[in-house]
Formats: sequence, structure tokens, C-alpha cells
Amino acid sequence: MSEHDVLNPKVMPHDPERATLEGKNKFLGFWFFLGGETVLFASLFGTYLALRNSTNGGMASNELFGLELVFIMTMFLLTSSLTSVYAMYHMKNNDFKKMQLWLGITVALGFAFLACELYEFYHYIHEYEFTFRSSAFGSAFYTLVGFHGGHVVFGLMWILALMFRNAKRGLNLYNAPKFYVASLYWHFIDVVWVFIFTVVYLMGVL
Amino acid sequence: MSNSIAQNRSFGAAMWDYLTTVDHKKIGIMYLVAGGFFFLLGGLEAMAIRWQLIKPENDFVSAGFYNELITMHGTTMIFLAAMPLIFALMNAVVPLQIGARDVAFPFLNSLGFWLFLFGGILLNCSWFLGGAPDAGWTAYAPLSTISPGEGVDFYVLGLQISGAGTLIGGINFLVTIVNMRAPGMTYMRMPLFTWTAFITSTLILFAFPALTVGLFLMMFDRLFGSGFFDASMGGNSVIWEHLFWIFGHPEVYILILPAFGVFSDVFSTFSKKRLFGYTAMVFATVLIGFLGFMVWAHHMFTVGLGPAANSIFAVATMAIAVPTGIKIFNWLFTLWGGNIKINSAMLWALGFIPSFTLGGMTGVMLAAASADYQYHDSYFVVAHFHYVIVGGVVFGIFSGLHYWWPKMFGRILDETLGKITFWTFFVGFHLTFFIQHFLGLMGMPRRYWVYLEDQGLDFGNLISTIGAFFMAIGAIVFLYNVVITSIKGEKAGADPWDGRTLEWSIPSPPPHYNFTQTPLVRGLDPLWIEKSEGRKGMTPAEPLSDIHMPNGSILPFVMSLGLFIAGFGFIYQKYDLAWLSLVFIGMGILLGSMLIRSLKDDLGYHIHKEDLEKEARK
Amino acid sequence: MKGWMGKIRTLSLFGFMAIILSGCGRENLTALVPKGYGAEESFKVILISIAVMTLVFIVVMTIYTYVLIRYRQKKGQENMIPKQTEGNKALEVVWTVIPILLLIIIAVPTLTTTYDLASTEGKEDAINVNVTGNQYWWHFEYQGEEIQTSQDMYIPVGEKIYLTMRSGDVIHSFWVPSISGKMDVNPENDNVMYIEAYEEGVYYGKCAELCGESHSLMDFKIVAVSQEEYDQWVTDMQNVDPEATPESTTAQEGQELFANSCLSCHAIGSSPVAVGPNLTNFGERSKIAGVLPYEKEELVEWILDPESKKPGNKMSNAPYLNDGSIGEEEADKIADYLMQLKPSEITTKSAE
Amino acid sequence: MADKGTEVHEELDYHKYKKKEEMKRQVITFALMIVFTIIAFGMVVSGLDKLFIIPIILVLAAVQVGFQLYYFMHMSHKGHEMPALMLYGGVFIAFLTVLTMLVLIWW
Ligand code: HEA
Ligand code: HEA
Ligand code: HEC
Ligand code: CUA
Ligand SMILES: [Cu+2]
Repeated sequence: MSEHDVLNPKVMPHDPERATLEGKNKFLGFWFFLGGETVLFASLFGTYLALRNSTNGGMASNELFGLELVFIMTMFLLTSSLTSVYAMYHMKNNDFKKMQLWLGITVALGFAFLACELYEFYHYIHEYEFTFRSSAFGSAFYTLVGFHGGHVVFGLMWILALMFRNAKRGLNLYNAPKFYVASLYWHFIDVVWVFIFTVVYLMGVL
Repeated sequence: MSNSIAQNRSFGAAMWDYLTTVDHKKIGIMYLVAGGFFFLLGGLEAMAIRWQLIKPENDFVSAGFYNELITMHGTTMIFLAAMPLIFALMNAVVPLQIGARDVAFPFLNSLGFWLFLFGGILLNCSWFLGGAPDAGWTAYAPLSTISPGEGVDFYVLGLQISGAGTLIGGINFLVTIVNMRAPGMTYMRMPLFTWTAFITSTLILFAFPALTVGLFLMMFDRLFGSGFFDASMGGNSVIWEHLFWIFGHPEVYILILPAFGVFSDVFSTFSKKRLFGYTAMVFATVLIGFLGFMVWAHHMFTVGLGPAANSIFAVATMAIAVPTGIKIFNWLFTLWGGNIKINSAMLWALGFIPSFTLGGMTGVMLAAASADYQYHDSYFVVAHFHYVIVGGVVFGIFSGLHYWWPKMFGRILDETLGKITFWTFFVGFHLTFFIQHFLGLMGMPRRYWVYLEDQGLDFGNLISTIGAFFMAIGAIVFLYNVVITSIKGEKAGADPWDGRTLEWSIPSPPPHYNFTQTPLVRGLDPLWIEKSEGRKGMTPAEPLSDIHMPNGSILPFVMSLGLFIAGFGFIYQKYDLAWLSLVFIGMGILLGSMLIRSLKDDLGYHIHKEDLEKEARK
Repeated sequence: MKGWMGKIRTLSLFGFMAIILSGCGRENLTALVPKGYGAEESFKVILISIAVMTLVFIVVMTIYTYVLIRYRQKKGQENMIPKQTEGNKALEVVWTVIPILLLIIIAVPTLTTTYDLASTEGKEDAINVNVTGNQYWWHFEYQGEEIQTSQDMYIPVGEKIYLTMRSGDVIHSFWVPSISGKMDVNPENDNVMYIEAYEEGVYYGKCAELCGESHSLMDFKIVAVSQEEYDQWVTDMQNVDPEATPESTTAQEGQELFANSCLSCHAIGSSPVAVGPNLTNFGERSKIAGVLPYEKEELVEWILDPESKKPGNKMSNAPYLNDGSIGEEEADKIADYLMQLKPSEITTKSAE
Repeated sequence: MADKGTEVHEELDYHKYKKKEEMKRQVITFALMIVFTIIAFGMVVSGLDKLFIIPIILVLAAVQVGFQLYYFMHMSHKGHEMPALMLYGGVFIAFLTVLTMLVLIWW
């Protein structure tokens, strides 16, 4: 496939993310990366579970956590997962405008989530003086949830960068894999969150 | 970029070429040089260790410095010497063995290398900046978290950075092997070295994240006041031990499996036989990889996990002897009935069998939990792991280097010098480490700066030290061999060993696009098949056409430099927050480079058919 | 050169064996001559596994040597192409099944001893000692006896002593090779193990987990004495008068100096783990600070400059080292005082 | 590829149709995920017994993740064998890790 075909495909194949060898590689490599990320988060979850009662006399999880905000955050993130599916749907139909639109919504939801999380942390620190350094539990909590938050931030930056970079020129076989992979990343973030709200928050208030 | 420009170039241009290269063969050479350097450094540290232990209550080095020496020796050897040297072989050979023009992610491949190198440099900067890490290569908390100074901080950040490089390298090889195989190169036709590279990469993918998390937690504890491993804050140091060994045990198989792959290729080539029990060999490799993840707690038998956990992990560990045994016997039966030619590459492989079997046997002995209560953290363990690591991994690397040197550099290493290297190293190796089994059982714990007089340990230690110097001589002869060979070594043809696999079907060293035409693979040992049917080389799978090649880039270097700078910032901000500016600068460089990378299209370039034809006619 | 390697290997093996058999190391240190229950149980497993492994090694080396002699390239046959065998099902089965059986031979005793050595049956009725590991010394608290000592642990022969171990700082590991395998001493969990010595004697204990600069100098002793002697020792230790006035005047002066400069970290008489070792029966120690010869000069040197003897030890922070209040003379007096602290008839000598 | 224009076009239509179908399923999936989430939160708020709730919310989470992987991330589609293999590899080690941290840390 020549450069020209890649950047200006005459026809979009139905799986544009895997139409070129580069695309296939990216696709596969990213999935593998997610396999590794699974272990990464498992290590953090494991550490959290081992230390969740090590409050060192400070605040414990059931005194700390409230569920309302977490529920709202969950809704933001779940919905953003759906909107990114929509974006990929339009990508596969070669409808760049709609894809950008849905990606935009995804990003907005992501920011909403992030804002809630920041508020939550702020709240814990200032209302309860529950910090990273309070206890092993505090360290584990902020690290696990913070790592997830860090992933959200990175995902947002990534999607935004892709959107701006390609805003003018539209979809092609060179950037389709990039969009696709970014959306996989976003789903993975959601997967992790599902476990966070279950293991950290729901089990935490029990 | 292309060869013709590369021919008459200045030193600066050559440097630039290497700094920006994304060619897996050059990256392989860089891994070799860097890994080789760190091997010498680690070896030098080992010599210092042995010199200190030559007699009881010696005071060649101070206690603190001794701990720095062992920590840096272990860390350097494992992360900065053995792994990179294996990556050197993988980079040099795997794409050639599967008939690929390149790896899946040339850019990331280069990034992986630079991250490793800068991580290693960062770690070693500690020597000059107030002291190296001193808590052992295992860095058990809380000793590591309370260790004063910045040594352990360098350990944490250096390994974090080079670990990221390794992870990237692993993913690259996985995708390369899955996606880039030539037509007809099915999984069950891949040479064993490629198979082991594949499984090793899988292990890297799953093992390194645990280390990443462990290192983050340790960094937070040391630099940002968290309490993961601090009992007084409710933390638990056993968490570190688990995280470290969940990574650490697979790590040792990450090291040994590619060595197994080298031996498989070397044995079959120099016996002129196909590998005996190929399918079983592949299966055993996969099984070792799989089991390798379920045994880590055998490093923790004395931690107090309880008899149930100890029993489970003991049995799981012993199970690994079975697939490994399958391999040993298949190698022996590859030799059986063969036409065995013994040269340097083969000597290392032959030396490996008794050495590694001994090491594996002591491994199984260690796996017996109730016996490990005696062995653990004694010189018996030191003996075990040097038998498997030196007798397995280092022998494997030497074997692979002698075997593939002609392919990598176009010259054959001198045979006589090769044999001298082998014999001095081999004898020295057994002298050094065999006696350590007994030292351990006679009551010498490891990581001992001094042993006391009159405890029956003097003689064994003296022997051990003498042996180590034989190894050093061997290493020096090898260096000499490399120098001599590159000055006036015998030029190698495409196929100096009557090889069996694809890498021997192309010129030595190969052109930067490897295969002018992608070969068609018709079975296991594809080149052998063609040769035994009277053909000179591989049948192409495609007509001669333009070749697509990736562009070089300086960004991987810059990104790694960014992390390197940020590393210093992270370490020194604990004294003065002003250092955080370095973090911002470094991370800025990193993120900026990433942004450039994602914003700038990089579509590579084409080598035109006409040029290929011209080259072919030359 | 055929088969050389094999020969060299076996030769060196036997050579080393000879050296080793002439002495398996120092007898109160080596794990090769077990003198206690744990060491013996471990040693059984060690022997079984060595036997199995020797068998495996012989098989491997036999095939190896045969193959190298028989199939080594002969002159003039450089181009001979051997038969390309794919594999052999029957052989595959053999070398899968036999190793499994061999492993079972090792695994069964391993599991039984592992459970046995972890058992806590009869712990309540036995002697219980709380062990604390500190950088770089050991503290022993005899539960319910109001006895606390450091460095030397007295135990009766033929009895199971249960140790409950925890660290005061970093991880250490408690190892007395000739009596018992090791157990880590962690800062956050109590580990329990038992030891039992078969013969009277002073056994060398080592710290087996890297714990800092003087990790290699964190030795201790297990003093195994007869039951009667042990009972005597307990009584003597319980009746110690920490304030007893020594006989000689230098020692009396030493006592005063000691009270001023040293008692902040050290204790005489039963007292919980402090910054420094308990010195109640210091006069009966076999070594100073675990490793130094028990001589007055050494003790004086230790008092004046502990850092040079045991790098990184916590006594190097002692205030007296900086304010010059203790010179050679004073140290000498303190040494006199310390060396006469012999509350019991039962000493390390009794164990011989 | 270009010379087979019409064929590709028909194929494209067919795929468009299939994608529409799939989209419907995606929405249903999404609805289910929301329902599951609400159930999980609801159960916790309801104050039922811990030992009863925890397994159920964990199962709900696992199912949700399955939805994400198979519907949103298309892991059931062709060409996902290797991704599935590696992901499950990761899940396996993840499981061991978490189990370890739960049972082998404090004693
Ligand atoms: C390349 C590296 C490598 C390899 C391949 C191995 C291989 C093995 N290792 Fe080793 N090991 C290390 C590197 C390695 N190890 C390191 C670095 C440490 C120390 C880390 C530290 O603490 O710093 C260590 C420590 C270590 C311990 C912990 C000891 C302790 O600290 O107390 C244990 C315990 O079970 C162990 C076991 C094994 C076993 C069972 C194998 C098996 O895989 C061996 C299998 C091979 C054979 C058995 C031989 C061939 C087989 C046959 C001929 C068939 C017939 C055999 C039988 C029937 C038995 N190793
Ligand atoms: C890949 C891994 C690897 C390799 C190859 C080696 C190789 C060697 N190791 Fe290894 N070693 C470890 C990994 C390795 N080691 C680990 C992980 C530990 C545990 C650390 C810890 O406890 O935390 C350890 C610990 C360790 C100890 C125990 C220290 C202690 O517990 O107190 C000893 C002691 O003998 C030792 C000796 C040696 C020797 C003699 C070699 C020899 O084989 C070295 C041979 C190499 C050379 C001889 C090169 C010499 C070259 C020159 C002299 C030329 C120099 C010139 C220039 C620099 C220009 N090592
Ligand atoms: C800062 C606290 C501190 C002070 C003050 C201190 N010591 Fe120590 N001492 C220690 C520590 C800690 C050790 C254990 C050192 C080691 O072995 O690592 C020790 C060990 C010893 C030992 C060896 C103990 C043994 O059981 O073998 C002797 C003897 C000793 N101190 C004597 C003294 C004398 C005499 C003084 C006063 C002049 C003194 N110490 C003051 C902390 C202190
Ligand atoms: Cu305490 Cu080593
Ligand atoms: Cu291991």
C-alpha cells in the first residue's frame, strides 16, 4: 500500500483500524499492552485489599466513603464508554464528523468524571484530613484510585490530541488505528473503574 | 539513510546514525555494546566481592560499600547485562528467523533500548552521587525504605525507567512474531530461538507490571511519605516481597528461556540434525513459562507464610523440573546419532548441559521447603543461581554470540581464542561456585561482608575467589578475541555453519532491509529443506517490488533523556522542592516528544525496485 | 578431548567431596552435622533429594558422555548427513513420567516435614521465648519467667522451645544451622518456630537476612544445657539484684559510670527490649556484641569505638562518644564492672 | 482494492447493516450495565448481610467487564484470538496476585 493510499484511501475498508500492517500491529500491540495493564492494576488492587484495614487509627473506609458521588461518577464513565462505542461506529462507517462529535462527548464526560474525583479527594483531605500519608490505607487508596485517575487524564489528553491533529484532514488508514486504539484504552479505563467502585467503594462502605 | 550514504561517513554522522536508528540489527548491536559494558562492570563488582571474601575478616572494602557492591552486582547483572544481551540476540536474529524485514514497532524498539540505557546510567550515577543502593538486588523493605541517602532512590528510578524499556521491547517482539512472519512460517515452523523469544516476551509482559507497581510503591514510601511497607503506619513489608517475586521468579525464566532457544538452534546446527522432539520442546517452553508464574513464593519459604502455602509452592516449583528435563533429554537426543562438530559455539552449549543440570538439581533441592529452611539466604542459594544463570544464561549468551557473530558483523570469531575463553571460564566457573554449595551448608549466610575466623569457611572461600579470577581471564580473552576479529577476522559468507534457518539465507551482515524478497517457508528448518533439495537459497514468496522502510528518529533518545532528567528531579526533590523543576522539564521533554510523535505523520520511505536490482547486480 | 568435561566434572566432584568429608565445617555451626530436631528433619530431606539428584545427574552424564564419544565428527566425515529424526513418543513418555515419580519421592517427605516443623502442638506447656531482632543484636524474653537476656539464649537440652519472633526494625532471619533451619523475623507479623537441641553445647546462630551494614556480624549463641542446669539458671536469673554492688573498687566506679552513660540504652535485670542489649549476665557471654572475642581489651575498645567493630550499629550514636566523658580509664572501669556481672553458676562453659 | 469498487460497495452496505444490528446490541448492553450498577449500589445501600452482598456485587462487576470486553471492545470478533489469549493471561496472573495479597500478607 503506498503512502498515498494510506493517507487518502479511495475506499474505506470496513475495518479501517486493521487495514494496514501498521494498523494491525498497533491493534495487537495495544491489546497486549492491556494484558500487562491488567496485571498492573491487579497489583494495585491486591495492595489495596491487603491494606484497606490498616488505618493506623485514622479514618476507615466506611466512615469516609459516600456513595452518591461515586454513583454519579460511575454513570459518567459508563456513558462515556457507550459514546466512544458510537464514535467507533461512525469511524467504521467513515463518518468523520460524527465520530469527532461522539469523541467530543466522550471527552466531556471524562472531564466530568475527573472533576468529581478531584472534588472527592479535596473533600477527604480538607474535611477529614485523610491523606496519602495518613496511614497505609490512605496510601493504598490514593495510589489505586489515583493511578486510575492518571489513566483518565492521559486518555483524555490522547483523544484530544488525536481529535485536534486530524480535525482538518479527516479519517484515513493512518489515523484510524490510532483512534481505535485510543477508544480501546478508554474502555479499559472503564473496566478498571467497574472494579474500583465495586471493590473500593461498595465493599468499603459495607 | 540508505547504505550508500552510510559508507563514507564521518564519525559524527555515524553517531547520529546510531542515535536515530530504528533498524533492529543496529539496535541489537547497541544492546550488545551496552549490555557487554554492564557485564564487565558487574563482573568487576563480582571480582571486588570475591576479593573481599578471599580471607576471613578481610577489610578490602567497608561494610557499607560491600552492600553496595552486591546490590549493584546483582542488579547490574540481571537488569543491565543479562537481559540486554538477550535482547541483543533477539533483535539481531528474531526478525531474520521469521523472514521479516523489520520488527513491528521500529520506533518503540529504539525507545526500549534508550530507556534501558538511560535507566542503567541513572542507576550507576549513584556511585558518584553519594553511594549506590545497598539493600540487595531484592531491595527488601523496610531496609530499603529506611536506607539513608539516595542510593535506593536511584535503584527505584533507574529500574523503573529501564523496566519500561524492557516492557516496550517485549510487546514489540510479541507483535513482531505474531504479525510479521513470512508466508508459510507457521507457529510450528518457527525456530526454537524465536519461540523462546516469544514466550520470554509474554513473561515480560505479565511480570514487569508487578515490578512497576512495586517500584512505584517504594518510590512513594521513600520520596513522598506514604506507608505501604512501614509497619508503624500499618503497612506491610511482605507486600514488597510478593510483588518483587511475582516479577522476580518469571524474570529468571525470562533470562533462561532465550538461552534454551540458542542451545536448541546450536545443537541442531552442529549435529546436522533437526531438533529432536520439536513439538515437545515448544510445549515444554510454554509450560515452563506458565508454571513460572505460580512458584514465586519459593523465595519466601522462611517468611512465615505457613505450611500450606509453603507446600503448594514447593510442589508447583518441583513441577518445573519436568518440562526442563524434557528439554535436557531432547537436546541429548538431538546429539544422539548426529554428526557433532565441536567449535566454540558448540563448546558453550555442551558445557551448559552438565552445569545447568547441576544448577537445576540444586533448584529442585531448594524447592523442598523444609530443606530450604537450611539453604535459604545461604551460599547454597548463591551457588544455585550462579549455576543456572552463569551456566545457563551466560553460557547461552556466549554460545549465541559465537554462533551469530558472523551474521551480525560479517566476521567469524577466532576459534582458538574462543576455546581458550571457554575452558578458562568453564573451569573457573565450577571452581568458584561448586564449593559454595558446601559453604552455604556449613553455615555461611549470603550477603556477608566478612565471615569470622575459625568457622571452617576459609578454605572454601579461597578456592571460590581463585576460580573467579579464571573467569575474569576468560572474559578478557573474549574481549581480545572481539578486538582481533574486528581488525583482521576471517570474513564470513552468508552461511558459514551450514545453517538450517532463514537468517543464514541472506548475506552477512544482512542489508538493512534484510530480505530483498520475502522468502517462502515450506517447513521447519526452511533453509535446510531448500539445501537438501539441491537449491542454493530460499524461493521468494513475492516478485521483486518496492520495500517499505521506517524512518529513523531521534525522539526515542530524547524521550529517554527526558525521563532521565526527571529521575534526578524525583530523587532530589526530597531535599529541596526546587528540584521539582527538573521533573517538569524532564516530563515536559517526554510529553512534548510524545506529542510530536503523534502529531507528525511518519509513513516511512520506500526502497525502489530499481535500486534493489542494482544492488543485486553488484 | 572427548568426554573430558565429564571427567573433569566427576573428578572435581570427588575432589571436593574428599575435602568436605574431612570436615563438614565447624561442628557447632554446620548444617551438615545436625544437632537438633529441625536441622535433622531438614537434613533428611536434603539427603533424600541429594540421592535422587545424584541419580538424575548420573543418567544425564552417562548419555552425554556416550553421545559425545560416539557421535563426535570423525575425520573425513565432515559432510555426512545424519538421519533427521523427528522425535520418539516412547522416549518422551519415559522422560516425563520418571521425573514425575522422582519428584514425588522428594515431595512427600518435604510436605510431611514442612507441616511437622510448623506444628504448634504443645506450645502452651512448653518454654516460650519471645525473640526480638534488632540491628544488630538479639533479645530474648522468657515468657512468664521474668527473665530477659540478649545475645546468648539458654535452653535445656531435649526440650522443644517455642520462639515467637518479631523485629524491632528491619527484617532479620533467625538461623542456628546445626540446630534448626531459619525463620524470618518480620516487623509486622509474629513468626513462631520451635527449636530443640539434642546435645549440650554452644551453637552459633546467624542472622540470615540482609539487615544493614553489620548484617554479617549479627551473631548470637544458643547455649544448650542440661535440664537441671537450666532450672538453676532460671532461678539465678530471677534472683538477680540489678543494683548489687561489685566487690572491687574499680568495678564500683565502673558501675557508677555505667549508670550515668549507659543505662539510657542498656539494662541490667529483667527489662523489655531497649535500644541496646540487656547486660544482666554479661559476665557470662561467650562473645562481646556477638562476634568479638571475650577479652577485656576488646571490651574497652568496643566501649570507646563501637563503630570500628560493628559498622552502623546503634551504639555509635551514644552521647558519651561525643562529649568525651568516657576515656580509656573510665572504659576500663566499666569493663571491670561489666565483666563481673555473673549472676549464675551456669555459663557457656556449663554447656561443654 | 480500488478496481473491485462495486463489490466493495455491496460489501460495505452489508457491513453497514451488520454494524447497525450490533449498535442495537451495544445499547442493550449499556442499559444492562446501568441496571447492574444500580443493583450493586442498591444492594449496598439496602444494608443486607455483607457475606451475601459481596459475592453478588463481584459477580455483577465481572459480568459488566465481560460486556465491556465482548461488546464494546469486540473481543468476540474475528482476529481477536491473540488479544483474548493475552488478556486472559493477564487476568489469570491478576487473579493470583489479588488472591495472594488477600491470604498471604497478614498472619
Ligand atoms: C536463570 C535463572 C534461574 C533458573 C533457570 C532457575 C531454575 C530453578 N530454580 Fe532458581 N533461582 C534463581 C535463578 C534461577 N533459578 C535466582 C537468581 C535465585 C535467587 C534469587 C535471590 O534470592 O537473590 C533463585 C532461587 C531459587 C529458590 C529460592 C531459594 C531461596 O532463596 O531459599 C528456589 C526454591 O525453590 C529455586 C528453585 C529453582 C528450580 C526448581 C528451578 C528449575 O527451573 C530447575 C529445573 C531444572 C532441572 C531440574 C534440571 C534438568 C532436569 C532434568 C535433568 C530432569 C530430571 C530432574 C528431576 C527428576 C529433578 N531457585
Ligand atoms: C546475570 C546474573 C549474574 C552473573 C552473570 C553473575 C556473575 C558472577 N557473580 Fe553474582 N550475583 C548475581 C547475579 C549474577 N552474578 C545476583 C543476582 C546476586 C545476588 C545479589 C544480592 O545478594 O542482592 C549475586 C551475588 C553474588 C555473590 C554473593 C555475594 C553475597 O551474597 O555476599 C557472589 C560471591 O561470590 C557473586 C559472584 C559472582 C562471580 C564471581 C561472577 C562471575 O561469573 C563474573 C564473571 C565476569 C567477569 C569476571 C568479567 C570480568 C571482567 C573484567 C575483570 C574486566 C574488567 C574490565 C573493565 C571493566 C574494562 N555474585
Ligand atoms: C545509644 C544507645 C547506647 C548507649 C548510650 C550505650 N550503648 Fe552499648 N549498645 C548499644 C547497642 C544498640 C548495642 C548493640 C550493638 C550491636 O551489637 O549491634 C550495644 C552493645 C553493647 C555491648 C555488647 C553487648 C553484648 O551483649 O555483647 C556492650 C558491652 C555495651 N554496649 C556496653 C556499653 C557501655 C559500657 C556503654 C556506656 C559507656 C554503652 N554501651 C552505652 C547501645 C548503646
Ligand atoms: Cu539481622 Cu541480618
Ligand atoms: Cu524462583
